[in-house]
Amino acid sequence: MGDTMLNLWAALPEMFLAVAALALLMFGVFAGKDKAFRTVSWAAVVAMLVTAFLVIMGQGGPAFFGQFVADPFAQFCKVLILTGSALGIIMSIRYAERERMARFEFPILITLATVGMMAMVSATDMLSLYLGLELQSLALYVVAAIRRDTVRATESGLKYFVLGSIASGMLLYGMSMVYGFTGTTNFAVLAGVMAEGSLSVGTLVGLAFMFAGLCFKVSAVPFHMWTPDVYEGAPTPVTAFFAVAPKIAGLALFVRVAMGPFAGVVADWQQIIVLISILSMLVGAFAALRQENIKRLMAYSSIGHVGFALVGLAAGTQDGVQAILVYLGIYLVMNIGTFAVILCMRRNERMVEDIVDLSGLAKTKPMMAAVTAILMFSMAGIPPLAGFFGKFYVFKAAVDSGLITLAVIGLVTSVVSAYYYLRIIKVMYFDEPVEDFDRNGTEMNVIMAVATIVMLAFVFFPNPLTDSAAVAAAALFGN
Amino acid sequence: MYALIVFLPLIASLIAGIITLAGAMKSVSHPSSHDGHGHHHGISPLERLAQLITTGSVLVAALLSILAFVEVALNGNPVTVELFTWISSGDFLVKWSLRFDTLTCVMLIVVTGVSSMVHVYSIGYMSHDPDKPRFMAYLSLFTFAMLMLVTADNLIQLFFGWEGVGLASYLLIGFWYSKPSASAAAIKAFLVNRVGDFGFALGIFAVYVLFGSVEFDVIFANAEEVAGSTLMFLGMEFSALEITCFLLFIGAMGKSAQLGLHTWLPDAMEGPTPVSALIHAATMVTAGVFMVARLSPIFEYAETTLAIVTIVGASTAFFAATIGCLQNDIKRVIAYSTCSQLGYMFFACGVSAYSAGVFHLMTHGFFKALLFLGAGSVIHAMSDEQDMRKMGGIYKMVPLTFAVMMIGTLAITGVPFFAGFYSKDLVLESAFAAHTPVGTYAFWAGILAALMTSFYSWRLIFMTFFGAPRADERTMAHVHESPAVMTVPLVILAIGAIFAGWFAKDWFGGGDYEEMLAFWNGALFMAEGHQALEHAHHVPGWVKLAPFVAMLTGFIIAVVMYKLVPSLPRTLANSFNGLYRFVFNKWYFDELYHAIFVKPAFYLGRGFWKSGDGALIDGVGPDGVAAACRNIARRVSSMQTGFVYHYAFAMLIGIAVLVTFTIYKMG
Amino acid sequence: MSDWPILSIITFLPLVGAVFVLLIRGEEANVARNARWVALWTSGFTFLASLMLWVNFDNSTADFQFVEKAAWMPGLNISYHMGVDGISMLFVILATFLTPICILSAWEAIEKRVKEYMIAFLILETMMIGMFSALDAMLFYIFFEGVLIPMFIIIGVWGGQRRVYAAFKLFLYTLLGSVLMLVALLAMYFDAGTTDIPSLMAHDFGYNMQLWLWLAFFASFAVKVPMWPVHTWLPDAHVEAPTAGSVILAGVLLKMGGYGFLRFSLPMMPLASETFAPLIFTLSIIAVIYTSLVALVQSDMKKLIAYSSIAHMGFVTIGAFTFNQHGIEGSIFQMLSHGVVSGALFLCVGVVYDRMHTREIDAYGGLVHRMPGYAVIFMFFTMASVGLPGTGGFVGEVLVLLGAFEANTWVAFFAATGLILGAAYALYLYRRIVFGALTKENLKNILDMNPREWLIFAPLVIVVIWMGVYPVPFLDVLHVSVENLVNQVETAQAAAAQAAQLAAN
Amino acid sequence: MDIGLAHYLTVAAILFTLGIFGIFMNRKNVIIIMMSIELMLLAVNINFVAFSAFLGDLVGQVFTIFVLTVAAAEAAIGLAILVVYFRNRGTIAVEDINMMKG
Amino acid sequence: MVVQALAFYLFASIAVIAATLVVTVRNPVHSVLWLILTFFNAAGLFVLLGAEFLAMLLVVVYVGAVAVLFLFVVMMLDINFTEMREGFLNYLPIGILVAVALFVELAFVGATWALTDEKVAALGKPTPDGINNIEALGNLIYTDYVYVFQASGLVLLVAMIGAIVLTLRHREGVRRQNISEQVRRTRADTLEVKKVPVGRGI
Repeated sequence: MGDTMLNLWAALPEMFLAVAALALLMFGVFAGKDKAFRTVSWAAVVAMLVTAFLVIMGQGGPAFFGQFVADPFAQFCKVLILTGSALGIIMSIRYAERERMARFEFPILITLATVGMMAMVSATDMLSLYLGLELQSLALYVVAAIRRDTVRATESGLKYFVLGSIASGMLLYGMSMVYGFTGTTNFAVLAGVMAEGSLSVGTLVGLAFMFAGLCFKVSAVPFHMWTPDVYEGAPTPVTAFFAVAPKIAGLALFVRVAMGPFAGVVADWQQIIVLISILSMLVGAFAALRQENIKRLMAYSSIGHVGFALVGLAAGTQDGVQAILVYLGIYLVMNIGTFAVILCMRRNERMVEDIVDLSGLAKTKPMMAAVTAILMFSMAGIPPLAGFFGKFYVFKAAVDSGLITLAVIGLVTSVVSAYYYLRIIKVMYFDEPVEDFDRNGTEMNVIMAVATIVMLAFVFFPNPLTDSAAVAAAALFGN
Repeated sequence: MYALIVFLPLIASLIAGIITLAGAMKSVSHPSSHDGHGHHHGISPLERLAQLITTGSVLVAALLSILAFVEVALNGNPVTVELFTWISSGDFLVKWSLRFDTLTCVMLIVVTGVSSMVHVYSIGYMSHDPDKPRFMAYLSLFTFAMLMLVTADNLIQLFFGWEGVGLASYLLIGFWYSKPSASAAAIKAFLVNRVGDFGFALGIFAVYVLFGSVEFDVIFANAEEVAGSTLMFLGMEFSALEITCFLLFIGAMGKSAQLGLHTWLPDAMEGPTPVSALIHAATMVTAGVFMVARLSPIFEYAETTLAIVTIVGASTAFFAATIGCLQNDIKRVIAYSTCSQLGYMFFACGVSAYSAGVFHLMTHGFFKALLFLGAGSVIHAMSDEQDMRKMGGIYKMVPLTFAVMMIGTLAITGVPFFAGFYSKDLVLESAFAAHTPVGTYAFWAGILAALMTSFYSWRLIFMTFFGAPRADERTMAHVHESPAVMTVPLVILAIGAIFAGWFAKDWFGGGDYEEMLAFWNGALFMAEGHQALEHAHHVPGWVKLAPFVAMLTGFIIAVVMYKLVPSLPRTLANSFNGLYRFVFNKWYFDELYHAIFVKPAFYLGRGFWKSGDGALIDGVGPDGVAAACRNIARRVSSMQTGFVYHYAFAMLIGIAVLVTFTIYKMG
Repeated sequence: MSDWPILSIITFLPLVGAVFVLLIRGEEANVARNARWVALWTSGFTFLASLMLWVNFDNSTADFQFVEKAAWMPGLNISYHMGVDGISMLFVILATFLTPICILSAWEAIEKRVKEYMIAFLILETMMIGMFSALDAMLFYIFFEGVLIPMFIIIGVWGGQRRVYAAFKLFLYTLLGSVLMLVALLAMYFDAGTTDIPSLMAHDFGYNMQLWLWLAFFASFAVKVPMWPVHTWLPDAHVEAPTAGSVILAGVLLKMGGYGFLRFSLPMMPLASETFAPLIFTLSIIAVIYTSLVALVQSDMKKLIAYSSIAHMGFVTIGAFTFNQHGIEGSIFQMLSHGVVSGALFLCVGVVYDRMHTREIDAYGGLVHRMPGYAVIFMFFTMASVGLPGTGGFVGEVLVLLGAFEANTWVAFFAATGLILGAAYALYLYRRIVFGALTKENLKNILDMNPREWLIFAPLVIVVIWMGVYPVPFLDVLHVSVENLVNQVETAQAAAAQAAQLAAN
Repeated sequence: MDIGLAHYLTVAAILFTLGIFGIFMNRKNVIIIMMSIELMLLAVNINFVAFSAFLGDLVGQVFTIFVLTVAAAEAAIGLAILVVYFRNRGTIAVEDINMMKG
Repeated sequence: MVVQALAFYLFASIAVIAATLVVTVRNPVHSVLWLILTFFNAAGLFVLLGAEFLAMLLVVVYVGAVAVLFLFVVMMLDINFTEMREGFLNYLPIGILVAVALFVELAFVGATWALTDEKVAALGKPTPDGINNIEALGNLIYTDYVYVFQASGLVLLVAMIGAIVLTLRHREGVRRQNISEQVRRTRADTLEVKKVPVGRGI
């Protein structure tokens, strides 16, 4: 089965971005190497925006003989991914120049990783899924270690690579099992097989392996161990990028796999997701309590957020998918805003990363402190800020599916995690100021402002995001 | 007119209050404008104004009260003045309304009469005090609250007055706020009263539950109907009216300082003497008696409770008298005497001789106010000395005071034809005539109390006015008669103490029974078969004689001990040391309460706070959870070792668990 | 006029004010001054506007009034639905009434970061008003929890020594309760398909479900009220909060729990409420006695008043669960009067705290010599707190106790001990602070209240007396709504009893 | 006896397990871990090829081709990262790679 | 059949033994060499399964490229063979437990074919008749899987960029020949003639 059409138009955005990456690579090589960094970066941003435009305008539909689909679900996720990537690049420009990281390959690698992510969320075959995933992963391994002169960056790259490879191995092993026990790699066909109801142990074990691999990509417990180290070691803008785009792509892929071919057997894998979700939320909440490094804290925070998002997946319903998408949208903005703040933590021309470095920010930089506070309250999920609605959606989906215990555990962990978000606010507002930070870059201020406005305004205008998420979720369920 | 009686004092009080505040704030902000001493003697126009307004308004109220008495009691035209709705919630409707019936008017006379006298007296008595307007404001406030109490048309409004007088009492006892003992006494008074109010409030609720209303008219009209029903209270089934009346009586006990809840009254003597006269002798403390009388229509159906009232009243009469015999503080003697007299009133009510109780209330109001004010005059003369052991031999220096004190003593001891004679005899005869065991008990307790009353009253006179002066030279040199502003009220009250009994005895049952009923015009109710008052006239002769004999005996003992053989008291005290100490220390009530209520309250409070809130709730709750979270966090963080093989290990264990779980579920 | 979305205006007016304050720039002193004035005017206007609610309120209907409904999240069938009935309307006014007073009380006490302070208060006001007028459970929840944000900041930034601990305790404690409520809300939403409060009230939840829902809501409201044994956040929060924060906390925020019981637990889970009423009674009685005793031994005056608040709120919860009109009306009335009285008491503490910067009771004594005006005001509110007839506290207490007596005499009996204990700690406090000789050197030059402080207390005094002497206007607002509530509960309970009987036969 | 699918799967499982075992029992250096990963991938490939043969479907083999391709790319990047790490740290002993933890 | 079975057991056992040695020998160079042996035998298994092209690919890519790369890196880094450190054995029991458990489970899953399926899990021939393996694969890869093929190109590109970004260094101080510059050199650029007054010095 599977579609027999090539339908190149559907993949236009991906092709465009890939070609753009190649072109920029050429340009970079010939235009004097790293002097072209800034140009290449902005060009990559523009390319991503164009791609996003193409995604939105694109006609979509299946393509490449069942390997690829550009449905509203993919569109939704791609827009988020492209936004995340573009902002990641923008935030890195100034940083890279200051920290002698300004290598033109950097934006190109990000662009290629983005292509990989787009391929992931559009994949409708295990093979295309795998290739997309690896395209992304390989680029990310390199990006993590791109500050090759520092031990931390290279160590994080190494850890990321080693563990990522193991995860790939697991994913592949799972795929091979699923392939072997069902006879196909195509999602649509798989869904048909599942519908027949003859689910073998092999398929399920394969699915468990696949989930393990996917869990690694989204850093869900217990496949999360790389996250804090990589987040801490990687250059900050890279961490910012890691925290949003790949995570969104990974979760989208997770949803695509779980709710695509395996939607028919939700009951068989639901408990696995519930378990992983609970563990993620717990680790995300508790491990972060002791962190002093804000990047590391954000790592645990992201683990917790993944746990919350997985609650929506555990629901195994269309509402659940919609909830995840809403969650991801809000998560994207929240995290970008927060990392913009972290990137502004610069004192005497040096980056500082400890939470105590924020002391008394409310006095030295009141607006920035207010922005951070709003973002942190949002992260903690306090209404009326946007972060609350993400949680609301996923837990609503969970309760609707009868997963009350999960919802209770999740919300209780959110209280625990509220502590460390509050702690940041406490440091900024209640403690005495230390030295002021250096002046912020304009782009950072803009990003922070926009993120804050989104956090505040979501309560008034939730519909653009929720509606499009609804459309996207419906697409995944074929209606 | 009727409303004016009640509200004039309130208005006056507010004005005086504003004057007080203005004056106080001015003196604080301009401390240099006067020195401490100069201030004490001078009186500013504003202060004078406050005195005049308050005194004037209460005097007007007193005159109006007489008019009201004539109209309501003598002409038999009870009036109810409805003001406006106070509380309404479902069927629970409470109105502000003033009820004027005979009982109210009798009380009005007592309250406004004594109050106006005390107001006038205070102008003189407090002339050395810097806080004159404040004092006057409090007095007027008290008068207002007391008037609200006696004119209440429903139980809630009664409670308003009840608490209002409590507040005023609190303020006045603690008037000299710099004295820690005064503040402590004030709080004690308030709190002990609150204990009574606790019962009172529950009683009110029970009334509402039974009658669906707290209006007196509704209650009285339906009392008989409800009499048979039962009420579940604290898991036990009681006769409805018994338990209700019992609860209400607890309130009365608190306010009227009956046995058990009496401890505040002697301490209340920390207040200025006019306060003691007004509140702690003539009016407020009698509120309990008033309440029982007012609620006679329901008490009448509560036999057991009436018996309790009788027993409590009689016991108090006896018990307080014993203590009164040994006190050395002149005011405390009178205070215990008050306590004892209140006991009389209660057991009168307890045997359904409400009229007798109210009669004694009224006469007592006069002679006790007189005694207190006289004592105040003595204290004034003795340069604020209250210990009788440091007095003596001043009767010539303060003849008028001595005279009125003598009149008061004659009245309280029940010397024939003085006010107390009529009322006390009526009370005792009624008790006997009840022909019930409790009535008999009350009678004998009353006789004994009368004996002791006589003893301690004369003891007071002897110690204060006769014998060799025991005060120092300087004090003796200063002994002087009080100014007219103080003595005139004394004289007026003395007239009351002499003639009130004779004048009013027919209304209160001392004469014709039918005439009494006509006078009360239904304000008091006596059930069929409760004919103690009616039978009081037909008691054996020895019963009628007994009080007189007791009085005489008491007098003789007093003469012997304090006039003829001054060493006898000491000898007796030594030979009956245990008993002496027991009684001298007021039967150890204060110590007992301190040990079983006050100390445990603080101990428990501290325990709940430190161990309960601090160690247990916070320790297990928020702080404990927080510590547990930190602990978990430490463990979780320590799992993040930084070693890549540990991370891989975690992943592999994870996948192993997942696979095992999956296979387990499938198989 | 009636076409205006008056509730929205009242709710969001403070927010608009907050935005204005945010926009103030310039020299620090000017900013502070302008911020104060803008905040005062905004909250003043809001108060006046909220009076329109009362003026136009129809006492004869139990329906929600001033209803506004607009699409908000149509996908979820959640709408922006606002409205008030007799139960909630007065709380709105309580909030708008206390806010200007709080702002005024902070006029001089808050010297640093005035702008932020005013913004926090105005946002807080919006949240409070919104919470009381929300007719959609979701909207309610947003406002309910949103309150935490400004409160956290207020305590943490302008609080006392242990402000961090207190702020965290407040935040996390109440958040923990709230999230359980969120689960319950979601479960109700799942069951009823809507979050519309009137619809939820009409919806029949199964008995077992009611039990769970009730417990979840209880977790939230009990913490907010606060009930024993989840009360320990309150003394800490009160002690550390700045004066105005304590006022709002005691005055309005505690009422959110009581209001929640009346708005959610009773009408939506009547059977569970009946089942759990003994639990509520027990905890409330423990609260009344236990916290009163604890209050007795406090050495910190704010803490003492904080504990007294817990005891008073014990009356509120008792009243709410008597299921009769007296109890419930008493409960609401008690909340209103406690809101004013305890707020005023905290202001009283604030007056001396502003001068001496200590809350230790032992540091005071004999203030009456230097501060006669203060002594009068403090005495007045002490007596109101004690529940002296003629003050607002009395009416509420009497109605609650009456309702309790009708429901269960044990409850009334033990609750009434609060009358004694309440008087004990209140008078004891007053005695130690105001009475006695003036011996402390540093108190000898303390100044009496200034005109601004008089201005703060004047309306409070008036309201307390008004509520005590002529509470009819307040009670009239309640009657029909409370009657309706009682009927709802009774009907449900009767129906369940009947069903049980049928099943038994 | 016939050599069936199960035999190949078992071989693959053994190799996979050995790969796993090698990863966390190894303290010597990271390269061994990478080789272990290669073993895991090899196991996957054997799986795919065996299934492909069993199913009579070439997709498994196609998959294997790409796995091989990616594995090669992965090895290149992995070794590159390893080299830069070694340059910075002077060691690739597994025990030494723990700058960041907690 | 017997030959096939023997071949299978030969290849399989050698592969397994070699793989065991890969992870157990101390010397990394030896490890790489054992890895190569594993690959060779796996290629043998591939042949048995009828995947000739893949077998060749495995040898070429893995043995020829990957393993050599490993060897190269191992030698380049000149890692001194440290003794196994303390604590190694702490994890051995649980490690073995996890590994064995996992293996049992995987084997169980594989065995479900042999045990439960009625169809004999016999191996067929994936390559359609008439064309050889490589041709059949080519037909698939360049048509149905063109998307994946392109993507794999990008993956390799990323790998290339990555490797270059990470390892390529322009070392300071290394002199490189620049011919055009050398050619363009004139005398005037390099020589300056100064007049030096007598006896003064420069």
